[in-house]
Amino acid sequence: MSTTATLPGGPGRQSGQDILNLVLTVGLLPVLMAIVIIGTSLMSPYFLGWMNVVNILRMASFLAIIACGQAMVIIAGGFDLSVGAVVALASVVTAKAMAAAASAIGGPDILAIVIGIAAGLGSGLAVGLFNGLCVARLKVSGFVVTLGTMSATAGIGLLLTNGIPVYGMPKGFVQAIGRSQILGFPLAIYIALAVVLAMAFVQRRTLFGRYVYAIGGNQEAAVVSGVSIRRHLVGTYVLSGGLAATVGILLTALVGSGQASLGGDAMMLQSIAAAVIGGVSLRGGIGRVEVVAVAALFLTILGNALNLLHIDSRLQPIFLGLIMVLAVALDEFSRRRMSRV
Amino acid sequence: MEPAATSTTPRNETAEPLLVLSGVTKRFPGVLALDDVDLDVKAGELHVLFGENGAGKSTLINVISGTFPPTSGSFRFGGEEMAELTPHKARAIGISPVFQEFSLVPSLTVEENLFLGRERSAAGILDAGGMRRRARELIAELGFDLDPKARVDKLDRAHQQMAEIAKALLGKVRLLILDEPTASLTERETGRLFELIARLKSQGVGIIYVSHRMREIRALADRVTVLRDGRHIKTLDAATVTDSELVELMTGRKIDVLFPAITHRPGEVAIAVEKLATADGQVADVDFFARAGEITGVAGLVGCGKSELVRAIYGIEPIASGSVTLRGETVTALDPRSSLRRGVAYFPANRGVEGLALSRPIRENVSMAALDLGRYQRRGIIRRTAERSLIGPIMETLKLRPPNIERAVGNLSGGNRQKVMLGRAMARDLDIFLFDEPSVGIDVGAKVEVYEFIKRLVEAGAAVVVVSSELPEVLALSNRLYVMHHGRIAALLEGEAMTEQNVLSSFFEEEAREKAA
Amino acid sequence: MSDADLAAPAKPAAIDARGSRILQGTGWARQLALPIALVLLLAGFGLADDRVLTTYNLLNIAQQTSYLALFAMAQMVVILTRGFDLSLGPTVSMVSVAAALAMAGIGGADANGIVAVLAAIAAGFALAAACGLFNGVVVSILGVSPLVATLGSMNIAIGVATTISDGRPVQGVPAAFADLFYRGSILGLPIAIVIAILVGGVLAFVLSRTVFGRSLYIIGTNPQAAAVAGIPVKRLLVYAYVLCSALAALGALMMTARTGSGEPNLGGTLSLQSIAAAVVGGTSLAGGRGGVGSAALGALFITILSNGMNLTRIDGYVQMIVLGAIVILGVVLDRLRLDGR
Amino acid sequence: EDSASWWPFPVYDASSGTPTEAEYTPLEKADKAYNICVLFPHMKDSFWVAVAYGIVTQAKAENVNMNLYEAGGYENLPKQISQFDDCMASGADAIVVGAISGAGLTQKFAEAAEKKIPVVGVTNPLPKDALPAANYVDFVAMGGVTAKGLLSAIGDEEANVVTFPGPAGSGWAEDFNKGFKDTVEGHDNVKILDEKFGDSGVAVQLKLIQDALQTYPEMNVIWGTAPTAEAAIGAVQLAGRPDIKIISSYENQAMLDALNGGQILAFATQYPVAEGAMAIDQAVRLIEGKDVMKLAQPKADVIDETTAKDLNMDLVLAPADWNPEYSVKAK
Ligand SMILES: Nc1ncnc2c1ncn2[C@@H]1O[C@H](COP(=O)(O)OP(=O)(O)OP(=O)(O)O)[C@@H](O)[C@H]1O
Ligand SMILES: Nc1ncnc2c1ncn2[C@@H]1O[C@H](COP(=O)(O)OP(=O)(O)OP(=O)(O)O)[C@@H](O)[C@H]1O
Ligand SMILES: [Mg+2]
Ligand SMILES: [Mg+2]
Repeated sequence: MSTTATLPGGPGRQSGQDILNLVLTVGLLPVLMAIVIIGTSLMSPYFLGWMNVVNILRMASFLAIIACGQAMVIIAGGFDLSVGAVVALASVVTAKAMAAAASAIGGPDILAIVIGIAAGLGSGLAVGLFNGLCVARLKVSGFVVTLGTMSATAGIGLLLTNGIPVYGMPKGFVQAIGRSQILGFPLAIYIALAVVLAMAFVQRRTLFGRYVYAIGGNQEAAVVSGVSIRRHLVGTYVLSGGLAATVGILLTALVGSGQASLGGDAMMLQSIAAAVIGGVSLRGGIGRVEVVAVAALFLTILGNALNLLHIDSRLQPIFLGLIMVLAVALDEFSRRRMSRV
Repeated sequence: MEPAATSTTPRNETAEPLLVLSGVTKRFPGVLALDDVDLDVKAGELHVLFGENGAGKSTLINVISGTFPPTSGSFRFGGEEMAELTPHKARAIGISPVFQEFSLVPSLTVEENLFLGRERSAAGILDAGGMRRRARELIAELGFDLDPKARVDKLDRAHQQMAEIAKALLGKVRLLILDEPTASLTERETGRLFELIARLKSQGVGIIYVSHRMREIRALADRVTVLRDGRHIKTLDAATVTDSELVELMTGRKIDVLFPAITHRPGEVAIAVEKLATADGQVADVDFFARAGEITGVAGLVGCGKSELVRAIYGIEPIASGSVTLRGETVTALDPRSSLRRGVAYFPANRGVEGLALSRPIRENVSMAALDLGRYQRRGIIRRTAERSLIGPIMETLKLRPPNIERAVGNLSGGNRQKVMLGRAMARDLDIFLFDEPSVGIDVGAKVEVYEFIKRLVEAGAAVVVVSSELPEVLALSNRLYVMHHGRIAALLEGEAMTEQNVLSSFFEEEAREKAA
Repeated sequence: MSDADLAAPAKPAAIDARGSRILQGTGWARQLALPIALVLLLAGFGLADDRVLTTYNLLNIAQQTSYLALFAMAQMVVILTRGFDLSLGPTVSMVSVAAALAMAGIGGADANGIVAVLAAIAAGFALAAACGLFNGVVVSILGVSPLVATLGSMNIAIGVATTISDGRPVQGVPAAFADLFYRGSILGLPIAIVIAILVGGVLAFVLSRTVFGRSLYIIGTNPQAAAVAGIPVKRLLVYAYVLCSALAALGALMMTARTGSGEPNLGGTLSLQSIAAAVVGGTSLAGGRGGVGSAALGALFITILSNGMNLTRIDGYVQMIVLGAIVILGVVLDRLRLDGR
Repeated sequence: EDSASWWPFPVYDASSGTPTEAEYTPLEKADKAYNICVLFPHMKDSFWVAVAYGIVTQAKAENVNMNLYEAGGYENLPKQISQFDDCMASGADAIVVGAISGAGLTQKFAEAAEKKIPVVGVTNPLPKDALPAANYVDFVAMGGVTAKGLLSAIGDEEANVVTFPGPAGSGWAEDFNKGFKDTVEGHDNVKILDEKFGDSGVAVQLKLIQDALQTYPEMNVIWGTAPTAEAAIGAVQLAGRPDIKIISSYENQAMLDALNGGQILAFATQYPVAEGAMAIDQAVRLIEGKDVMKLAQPKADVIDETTAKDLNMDLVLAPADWNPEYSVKAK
């Protein structure tokens, strides 16, 4: 197989081929990201400052965690529009439960903290379970189900708080989870790393990961091969709900109060964007979480760079939109070139 | 075969047959796909299911392999009553189906597909190494030219078929079910498969085999069961039954000759291809021509680029270099739309993927490629009455069954789907026809009708190109036959020289020449 | 033929066959289920509050529905081709602002009526066409998934809308404009309803009776087959996105007349709402299934639901929960009915 | 829940165009149990809960029926318009509206006028003479008040400000920002480094602030919405920059707590509870054809540590244990 017929052979072709092959394996994303990083650091001295790097990584962590869950759902052929609302619900539930526990039991903070986190995670898992059961049992499209739960979950979050921030969490929670650092990096980054590594392992090495690919790739084939569809579909939504709730808890610790305004549509759209830019196919069956995490980082860096480059905040969405489309179009283009070679 | 050997020692003759179906009925909304079918398969026997498209063969197989339960009736396997069978359970007890619609996940690799649903794992964690070794072993054992690490969607249909067969043979097998396994295999792989079948039979594996190819049935079958309209018509001993008897039972009418006698009257050169190379490298340096009034055949092994050749002529395969001349006019920038305007039609091998919009009515599928004509529309507005009165008769001449052009194509059997494709060619005035595997997956009756259709086209002066993996078919139909090998023309056979022997030897000569070079 | 198309797994024939059988066999049931649900819903609200079923309120519902129905129809056109348009909402904002600016530019409230109206229409449709063209080209020619493409243009449109308006409502809409697009009435029917019915009628004709419409269904059902059959898939996809944006622009003009000013936030949540309306009405996100009726019914359903809840005085947050639950219930019922046969 | 102690409430009477000092005292009771429909942009923060508290309390005091609808956010103008229609359809005697966009509702106002349904504007500014009665503080003036607070707090010190006005395109964010900028103009020691528009959720604001901390190391004043200030408290602490002063352009519970904890310099208030209460009274007066103050403007104040003690908290925030009620039934 070669393109000798099309291209005159000669020196340079081989290296071109090598670059092309490299791009095929790592994708275009890192290349684009390098361009953005180098460009921005030349124009802004603060961009590569320690604090800024930490900031970027922290923000990217939140997005990456949610996008991992979203990616698993999309790979299985679904869609989770409710993640933004789950972030908000988990934040509110965590704060309320923790505050209530703290004032009820007094005693050591740790107990209240554990109760709060468990409640927050539980709320996310519950929404995920509901999504999953609707999709798997009733065979309704994930898009519509999660559109419904998105509205309902946001409603519950607001109903619980009337939109008023929830205070009264033990100081220890904010200090330990939100503000603590290990080797100079905030906890969120480690959690995100752990999540991405764990999910990468799940995708490659576990039955669950394998079945998620199979279900998204060809559900009929999975059925006749004896894969239990329901259980694994439910699993992806529960996972996505749980990860979104994790982010809700981390954000709550960071801002120091439970807020029904955390998350929202923006978070949901961004998580889907990260997944898709990270090469997850909306038709299911294809995608790797580690690339999705890189895409999350890319999106975060992009936003940060626009701010640091003093781009008018009203013009920023225009740049963001153009670059996003460009990134995916280039990727698509190179992939097509590739399949010719 | 290691697994088979451990599972079955030939059972003693008096024991109950391996599989016994009694009174199995399956009803789909609006369709009675199986109607009170009785059937038995003995260990070590190859039992052919024979019947027209839509007779219920695949449905029967699906019931046996646990895909869905029968509406009523029961079946026993290995002496046990099978109730609430799931695909998983079926495989676990040794029922291994090879489906017509492949059960492969396109985005996974061959190896991952082989083990799908039966992964080796501990505590949910996969034993990747073990599975890889076993996959390699199995593929080597089967003698397939298959890369276990290749992604299934990157394989052609033939290799997908091999993966599907390998998947069925992975576990312990007591009953192997093959639904048209050779529909997209060429001679060589088919030969391998037959050797394998013989081996399995000798180990006492029962085999259910579905095929529309008489030659295979002759070569393999111990017994043949004929199904018609979901009913069991008769079970016969293969040794004593004749082809025409079988065909008559199947169709309810007599069919004497499969291939019609075609009078070729070669006229002007309709397609001339010079030094053609496709962008994907599948076709390189091909010179080729086809004349009006004759059938030009293209034969070749799997992946030799014969499909790509006609696809490039039609304009759906990017061309890297070379030229295509249609009726003396050299055309640049080929695309389906302009090809149709120049009178060129293409019939894809994979009708489901490239041919038909399954949920749309037959009428729309037939007129689909002709909507730019004034007959069907005026200023972009479709003339519905005209459309109906034009399409109706076309499908009538093609003997569409049932003759209702408002039904969705997805409801049709394979043969009738192919008729819809043929109808598309009659919906506009065309005179160059490119057929890619025109008879794949359709029953004998429908095949005869397709051949008759091709005959009519040629005798009316059209230029027809037939690309096929089924050697008897291209040999019988063609006036001239190109043999392709690795993207190049290996031989051009005409007249007396067009024999199976010559085709095969030109493959091997080419192979030898390449080895030497 | 793009590689992405080829890689897409073909739907197993059995599923498609079944889907189509349902379409055929239960055509009338599909048509009637939602209307019956609508009547029941309306009757229920009518029992709860006697103002629901007054002529005044019914007209009110009809008028509110007309806007959402227009947007749902716009969305449906691209959903038919397996796409969707997340930029629809921001396009509405952008058109609203641009039209108002155009009118303000030529004299504001005192401008000559006809000139002002023409200016608004020209500015609005020009921008919308540009946006649709962008979406269409990026989706069909560059091969970017509709989600990312329109997520990108969504950001761009938001940026444009806030930048050209300076973030403030643009005032000075002449009375002639408001008369034409909002205040007028024909045969006692408010103009919005008349426009929606007219557009719906024309669109229904286009979809069912023209080569363009027929081709959209075929492309949505099997894009590869469409290409092989010589249908100019890429060109028609571009047209579909332009048509979607143009319909959105018409809705935007009507809404601008309704608000009496150009509003940079007018489209806010319309993207998701219009998708929800189309899908709840029975348009399939898998492409090739749906029509004007489904979009209009979906819009009517959502409007009646929120009107009824407002008139029966259901709390805002509870409304969100109920809306979510009903959306899910709607598709579940749809599903059960399909399975029940 | 007794509103008696709130009155008389000092306001500017701007009915004639030029604000003059005045006092607002509501009616004792309405003649009849009217139906009043209330529309809010949203109820997602304690600010609007405070307005709702004023509305509910006064509706009970004057014994009228009240139903409150919220549109779910500033991006939902079409929804608010539909709710306005629904209010008219449900036979309301008067409508009180916290407008998502004053300009965007002018058509509706005209329709209500045609139908003789009185409409009262509350809290959010409206085009001049759009309605027969309204009460709100000019947001430009509110922005100005906070700027004055800052100026007096810093004296001659240098102030390098980044403003975080809120969502672009909301109108109010732009107005707040304008008021602030106009007032500090001409003071050489105050420099505005940048304006960062963005959704007024804590998470979004946090990200903007963190980016700004990197972009502008010289920044020592953060001025923005209440969620901005909330996010800033943590961000500033994380960045180790306790010298940065934080000012909020409006009030909520968190701002009060933060002020008491010394974490922010100041916040502005427009007495939202009083606004809600006045709106109900204005509506009743319009229905009954009584004398009404056409435009009442509460005296916006900037609250810092020193003034916090004297503040009548009843008029700024709803009691912590108060749960919003969406409807009031007359007895
Ligand atoms: N899942 C299904 N739902 C509804 N009807 C079905 C389904 N599967 C098959 N049928 C119908 O049942 C009948 C028998 O189909 P089946 O696939 O068993 O035929 P077949 O003998 O395998 O034909 P072929 O030779 O074309 O493969 C046909 O009329 C078909 O349309
Ligand atoms: N040994 C192989 N392993 C994997 N893929 C192969 C192999 N040989 C060919 N292919 C793939 O097969 C495709 C071409 O096969 P295709 O079936 O279209 O050719 P063909 O000449 O029409 O053969 P046929 O019509 O007999 O199936 C190419 O995509 C090529 O990459
Ligand atoms: Mg079959
Ligand atoms: Mg082929």
